[in-house]
Amino acid sequence: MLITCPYCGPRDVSEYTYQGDGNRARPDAGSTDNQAWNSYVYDRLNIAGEHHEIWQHSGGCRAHLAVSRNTLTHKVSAVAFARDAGHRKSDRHRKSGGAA
Amino acid sequence: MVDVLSPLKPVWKPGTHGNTTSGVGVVLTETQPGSIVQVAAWPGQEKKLIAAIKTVTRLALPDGAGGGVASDSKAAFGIAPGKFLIVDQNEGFAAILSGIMTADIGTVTDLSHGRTALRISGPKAEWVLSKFFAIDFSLPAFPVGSGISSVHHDVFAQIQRSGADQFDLYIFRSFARSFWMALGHASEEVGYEVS
Amino acid sequence: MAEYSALSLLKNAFSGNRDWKPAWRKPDPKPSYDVIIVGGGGHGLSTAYYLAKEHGITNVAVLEKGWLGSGNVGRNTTAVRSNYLLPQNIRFYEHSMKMWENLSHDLNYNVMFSQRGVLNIAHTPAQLDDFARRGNAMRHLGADAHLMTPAEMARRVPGLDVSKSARFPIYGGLMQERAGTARHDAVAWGYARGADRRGVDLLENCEVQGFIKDGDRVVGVNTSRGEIRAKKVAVAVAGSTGHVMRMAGVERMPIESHTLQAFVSESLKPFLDTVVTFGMGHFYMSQSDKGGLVYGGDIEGYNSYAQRGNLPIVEEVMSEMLALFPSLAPVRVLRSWGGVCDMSMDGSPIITTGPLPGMYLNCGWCYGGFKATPASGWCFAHTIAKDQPHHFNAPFTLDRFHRGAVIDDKGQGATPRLH
Amino acid sequence: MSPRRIDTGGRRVDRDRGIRFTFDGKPYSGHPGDTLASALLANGVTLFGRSFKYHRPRGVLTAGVDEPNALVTVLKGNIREPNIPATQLEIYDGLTVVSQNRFPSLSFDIGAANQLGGKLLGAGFYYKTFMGPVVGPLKGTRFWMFCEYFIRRAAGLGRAGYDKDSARYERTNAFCDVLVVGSGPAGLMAAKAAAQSGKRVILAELEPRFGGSANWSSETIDGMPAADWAQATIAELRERKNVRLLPRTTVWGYYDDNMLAALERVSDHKRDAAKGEPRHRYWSIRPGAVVLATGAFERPLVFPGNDRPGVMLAGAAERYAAEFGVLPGRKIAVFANNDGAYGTALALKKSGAEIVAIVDVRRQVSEAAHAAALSTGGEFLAGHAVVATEGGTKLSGVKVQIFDAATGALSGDPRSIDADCLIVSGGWSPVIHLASQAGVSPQWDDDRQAFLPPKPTQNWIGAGAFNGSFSTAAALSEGDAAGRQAAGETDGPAEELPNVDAPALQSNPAPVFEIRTSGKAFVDYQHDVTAEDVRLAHREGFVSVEHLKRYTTLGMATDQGKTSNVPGLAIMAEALGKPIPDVGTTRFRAPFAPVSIGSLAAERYGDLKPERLTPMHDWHIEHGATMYSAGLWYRPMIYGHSGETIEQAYVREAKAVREKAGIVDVSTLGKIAVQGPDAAEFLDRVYTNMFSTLAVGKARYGLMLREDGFVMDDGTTWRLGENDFLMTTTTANAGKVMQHLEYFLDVVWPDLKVHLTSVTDQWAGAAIGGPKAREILAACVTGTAVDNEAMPFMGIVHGEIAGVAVMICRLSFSGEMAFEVYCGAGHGTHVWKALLEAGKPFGLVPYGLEALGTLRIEKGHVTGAEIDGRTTGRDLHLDWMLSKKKPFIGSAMMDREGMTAEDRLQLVGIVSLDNRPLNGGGHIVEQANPEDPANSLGHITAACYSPALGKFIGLALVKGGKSRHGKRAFTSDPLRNRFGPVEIVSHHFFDPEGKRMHG
Repeated sequence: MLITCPYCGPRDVSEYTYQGDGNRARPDAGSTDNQAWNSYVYDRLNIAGEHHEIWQHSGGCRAHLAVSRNTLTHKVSAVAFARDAGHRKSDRHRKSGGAA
Repeated sequence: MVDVLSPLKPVWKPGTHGNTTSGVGVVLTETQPGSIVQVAAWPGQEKKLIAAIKTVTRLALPDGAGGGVASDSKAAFGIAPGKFLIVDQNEGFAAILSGIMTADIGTVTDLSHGRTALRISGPKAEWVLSKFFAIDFSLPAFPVGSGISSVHHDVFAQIQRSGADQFDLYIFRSFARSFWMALGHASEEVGYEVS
Repeated sequence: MAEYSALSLLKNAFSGNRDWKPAWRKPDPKPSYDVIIVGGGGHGLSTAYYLAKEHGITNVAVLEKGWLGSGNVGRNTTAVRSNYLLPQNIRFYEHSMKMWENLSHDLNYNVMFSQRGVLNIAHTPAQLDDFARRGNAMRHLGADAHLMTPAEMARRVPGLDVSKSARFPIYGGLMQERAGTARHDAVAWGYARGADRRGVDLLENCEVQGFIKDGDRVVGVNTSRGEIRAKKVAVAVAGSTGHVMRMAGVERMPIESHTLQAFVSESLKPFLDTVVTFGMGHFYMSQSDKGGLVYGGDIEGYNSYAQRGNLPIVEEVMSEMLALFPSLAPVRVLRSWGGVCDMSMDGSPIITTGPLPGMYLNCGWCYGGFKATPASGWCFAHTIAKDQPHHFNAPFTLDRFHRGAVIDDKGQGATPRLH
Repeated sequence: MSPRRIDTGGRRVDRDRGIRFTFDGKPYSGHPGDTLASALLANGVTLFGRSFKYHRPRGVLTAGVDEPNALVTVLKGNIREPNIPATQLEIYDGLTVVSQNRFPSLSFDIGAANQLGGKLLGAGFYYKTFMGPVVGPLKGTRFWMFCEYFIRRAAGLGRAGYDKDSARYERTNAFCDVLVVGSGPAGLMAAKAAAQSGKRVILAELEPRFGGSANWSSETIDGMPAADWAQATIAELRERKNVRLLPRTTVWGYYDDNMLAALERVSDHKRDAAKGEPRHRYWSIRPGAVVLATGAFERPLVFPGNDRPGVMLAGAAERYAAEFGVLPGRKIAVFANNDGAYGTALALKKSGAEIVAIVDVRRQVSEAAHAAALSTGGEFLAGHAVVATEGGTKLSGVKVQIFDAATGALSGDPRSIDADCLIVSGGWSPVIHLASQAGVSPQWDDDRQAFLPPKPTQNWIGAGAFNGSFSTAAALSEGDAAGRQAAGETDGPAEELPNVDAPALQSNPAPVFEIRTSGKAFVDYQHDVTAEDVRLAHREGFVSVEHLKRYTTLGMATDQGKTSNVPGLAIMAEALGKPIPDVGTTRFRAPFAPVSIGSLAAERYGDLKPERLTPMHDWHIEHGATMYSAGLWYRPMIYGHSGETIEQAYVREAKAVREKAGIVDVSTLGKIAVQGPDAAEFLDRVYTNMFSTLAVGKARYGLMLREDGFVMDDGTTWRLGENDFLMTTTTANAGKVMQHLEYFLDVVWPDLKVHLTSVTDQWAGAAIGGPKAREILAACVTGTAVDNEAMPFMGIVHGEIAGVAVMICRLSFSGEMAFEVYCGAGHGTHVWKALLEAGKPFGLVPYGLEALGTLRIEKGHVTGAEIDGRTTGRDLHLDWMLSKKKPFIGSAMMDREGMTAEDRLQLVGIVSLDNRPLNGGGHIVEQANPEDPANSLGHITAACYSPALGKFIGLALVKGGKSRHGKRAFTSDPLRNRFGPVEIVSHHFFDPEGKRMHG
């Protein structure tokens, strides 16, 4: 399998670590919605098909990547830096100080 | 000044080794630069960082992933988004970089003791490195000056091409001896010289 | 249908083997059944068998989208063991082990369960203590386990590198003698034949395409062979659980599908007389009756339904193999394959009523479902028949994750690729 | 003497030189270039091996990688290489080979008695018997295991050795634009076309010689013998810098995203490898495009006695004659369902054989075939079939009968024909294995009676026989087109294609696979699967192709069904009354041909993992440390004095720490630089306790949970500057913690300005502790005071030791007044030695992990044995660290019912009451019952002899936890037969108030 890191270019899967399902939304840090937390930690869509997931280029630039990959064919259709991919949307963990 | 102890000391065997019937395929050495420093910019501050590096090192880093440049005494190359490895023959370069790096640009991390710098050169350098890394080492794919981060199983490596057939590898110090032995082993086939 | 025996073999040999009958019928689906089991793998077939045998429920259909046993029962590395750490797992798998010990008789089908032992190899004193903790846990629940010294291990496993110069020298091992291997396909076929003989309809090439609901209640399935209704619909489709449950309207499950590769070497004369596992990585190996070394390692580590792996794991597995058995370098690997595993969030299975009314669920076997086949079917049949779990499977609920009552034998947390 | 060396042919062998080798101890000679098969045939040998189940005598069927019969074991000293096809084994001087699966000898094998069992041992017989008695000593699994013992010894092929293989195996990565697999006419043209475009090309050929079928074809290309054309083309390619030629290289796997795996047999054909030269090299190749020019395998026909030595595939016979100058027989009969074998017959006649008969299942053959048949001089028997073979372990003749290809009916009287060799052709199966691995199922073609590759799902292009284009002219033009396409060329061919002079023979076969009459007719030679076995599977309902395969073992032998798959399917299809494609075909799996395990393990072979060494490693070794492997690291376990046991050594070391001072290497602790304006905020989120309130120049102990609320790791984090923290982790979890932090920073909180860098290797660390520790520091540290004022508990100072900058933090794991001294790793040994030197007058000793463990058990500090991934902060009595003022990773999940339940295991101390050692991993019970251990309450996580307390103590995780303090229980450790009373106490055994470390 080959994943094209936006920084390092195409690299073999052996350089990457799978960091799991990218479809999960982390509740707000202070949320007491147990159901939301449980679902975030344990429940998975587990798509047979196009799957959004997080990989780390652990054997390269170490950036986390938001990857779209087909779980039936292993074909990767899109890669972006996870930090740009909006996975944080639901997390409103307020900084205690400093700028947002 | 107290000497820095090389992790390779007990296994450092200068001379030629392996199958040298058709010459020496590669030369292996430890370059022991005085400073190996990581500088990292906050997102959006990369250009300022590159400018700051130029001020101190006079190395003009090209824009773009993995871009790098090397002179006799200094080298710099990109290792990750916004991150660069700066190498200088003299000690204490981290302090100099810290002096010019303001908190709004990024951070400086001294790795001078934490990384061991190995050099492999010679006509078979690409061939030997190909045994370790799933990287296309051919010149068009990996031009002189540029750098990459890669891994040989548990051994993480940052590699800069410092010549047409010369590569500098920065390896975690604790793994350096193991990796050095492996490098020698892989070079036996083509004959190698340690110097 | 005739009993199998040495005598029946002889009689049939005289008639040129022309009188053997099909091992199971190939019936057409009926419009409705008391129980439908979705999934004709090992667990589905054994569930059907025990529904009929233990509970007298014979108006049962097993629905298989391909050929019987085409799932992981036909793709695993055949180890049978109960050497777990946590009491919930030990109780369940030890129950399974006891069933294995009489399975060939019970099924009148030789599943070739060979109690050649499973040896876990420890490489540090701390790891050996860890294994002792596990072995002691087993002993306190009636399972067998004992420790072995490197010298004893060298005698039992002649090719094992017990030298001090090994990268990870061997300090000892945990042996479960009653553990071993079985012929995986025979288990599927034995249960299929046993269920069929008790009247269960085994419907091959019958793919479930949707669930029929009455309100919330599941009352049947739409299949490639038509609509089939049932009082109870049980799902045992490990590997495809996410996909099938989605058809029933359950979007998320505490499960990910991952591919596990397995390997077999060319046939060799007897080399390895037990099952061994490596302590400094993830590797296990046994030798089949045919002589092939059957072995495997870790899952690929990313979601996949492809039944196909990649090279990094291949290399990892082979390296670990040679770390234990350096003489096997010139031996050749003959074949590799991949199976899709239901990796649950704590490494333990789910056998439960629900999650919808009229539905029963058996899934989350990670890569250890084969050894559970008898107990899984037995417990699932009990759960379906009585509408409540047996105490052996009572801990294996679906809600245990949310309750924080996980059964995490490896201590890895909700990271299925690490189980 | 049937087979023999002849004067003609033999391009591949060097007749001027001789090679001596032995087979089953008997000396033979051959020539360089010979395979074992060709050399033994040249010596008149026809018996090569024994089959798997019935131990039937077998000869050589093929000349290549598809060989099912002639498998041998190569001996190199004590190293055994079993199951090597004689057809692929190149001989060299001194080669020692033995036959397999026979006892006592190849010509007389007791196992052949299995044939008497014949009908009893049909497919799947073992499922129906061996269950044994239901009662008595052989009940349960005993009887089966008794039988299994003998079955195992009869099964298997070659024997593996037990001695470590000293050969070298290597792995390499390659990148190219075009990978061409196979170097027959199609592959050569493809490589040439791609090379001319200037692209990087790799041409892989599994045989030692490039050229494929051109090497044995009697056709001409561009007016020269095909073999000469091939060698000229190869010579041209060899000159090109952009082409890499890989002979003896089997491309065996096609993985995701155009990743191909290949095995190069670098020095198997040599007596001795050159220095550093591997035996095998595993290539992992990532090409832009692949040209699959892998050719086709010839299929045998299924008829009674088709396995007798002397029966050979037609193409193989032609190869032996042309490439090796070896005629497989003197009087050769031909049996075919297509024209291809006619050309072979002509070639063999030209080489000096007598063609006694050509038997063809077809009543009508093409004119060209008819003419060829006549010119061989042999009897031409169209509309006939071979119905039996005659002879013992060597063919002496064949029986033929009139055959109706449409109905399969035989008529007339069988008639014998004398022959010492029967060559057979049942049509051709394209070698589509790699394409199929790449994720597609093949498609049946009626004309060719074969599976053809469908449209690719990866970037490959097929050419030649792979596509079912069996003529050389088609191979050349398809190869050229494929090569240009793979190289991205859009123009037409640059030059004219070579012209081919070939006989007008058609290789499309008649749809006849089996001659059905009495007698064992083999489909899968190696596994002894007969046509009757396939029909038995049908009768018993094992009709799906996977059931067929699994029930009969068809196609599961070392050749993986290369010659048997299609005939087996055809017989099942006939039984089912369905067309062949409706029966299906099994998915081809890697590897295409067996691959040495050594090659796949290559780069790590003999050294599974790299060694990770601390800066002071060599000092430890020089000073008698016994090293302990901790993950990849090595750490001193004890520094034993001569005559000391491990226990004596650690007790001495631990005592020294409590009484004077000790020093331990802590360089393996994970160290992460956490830098940036949001570093403190980040730490507040990842630790359960507060770090934003930590003053610069101070350190704090921190606890981390996983997202699910269980404890993940602990360690101290030092605030070196406002925006600059140094986090330490446990040795074992360093990598995991780093990834955990990186994940949150990248994925969850990308708005935080924090950089994380692993600095584990930057720092050497030494912990020095004990009543004398401060005095020792005072004696060697310059540039800073080390008194209580300069260095309060958890205070950090910067100074120098022996001219080296150091950073010192006053923190304690041992419970003593203690300090961690950090310096640049390259100065680690220097500082370590200076500390020891300064400590000499104070009785400072180095101590190892055992003493460290003892000291921490005495203090009740937790490590990985307690933080085992299943414990909560409360289980470990670390509730006080769980901040209520802020959310942190795991805070939302840590209070769920299962994690606060009454019956959870909780940390306690235990003291041995019988004054005997306790064992880690022993369990705790209320009443010990050695006969029937039961009712475990928990287990001991760590145990030691405490010199401070003079007792054997331990830490344990026990149900009820604190409520059991002061109560008596038992350790129950049946695995080590250790049972005895213990008292459950607080885990804080020693100095619970911490007076000693606070000074």
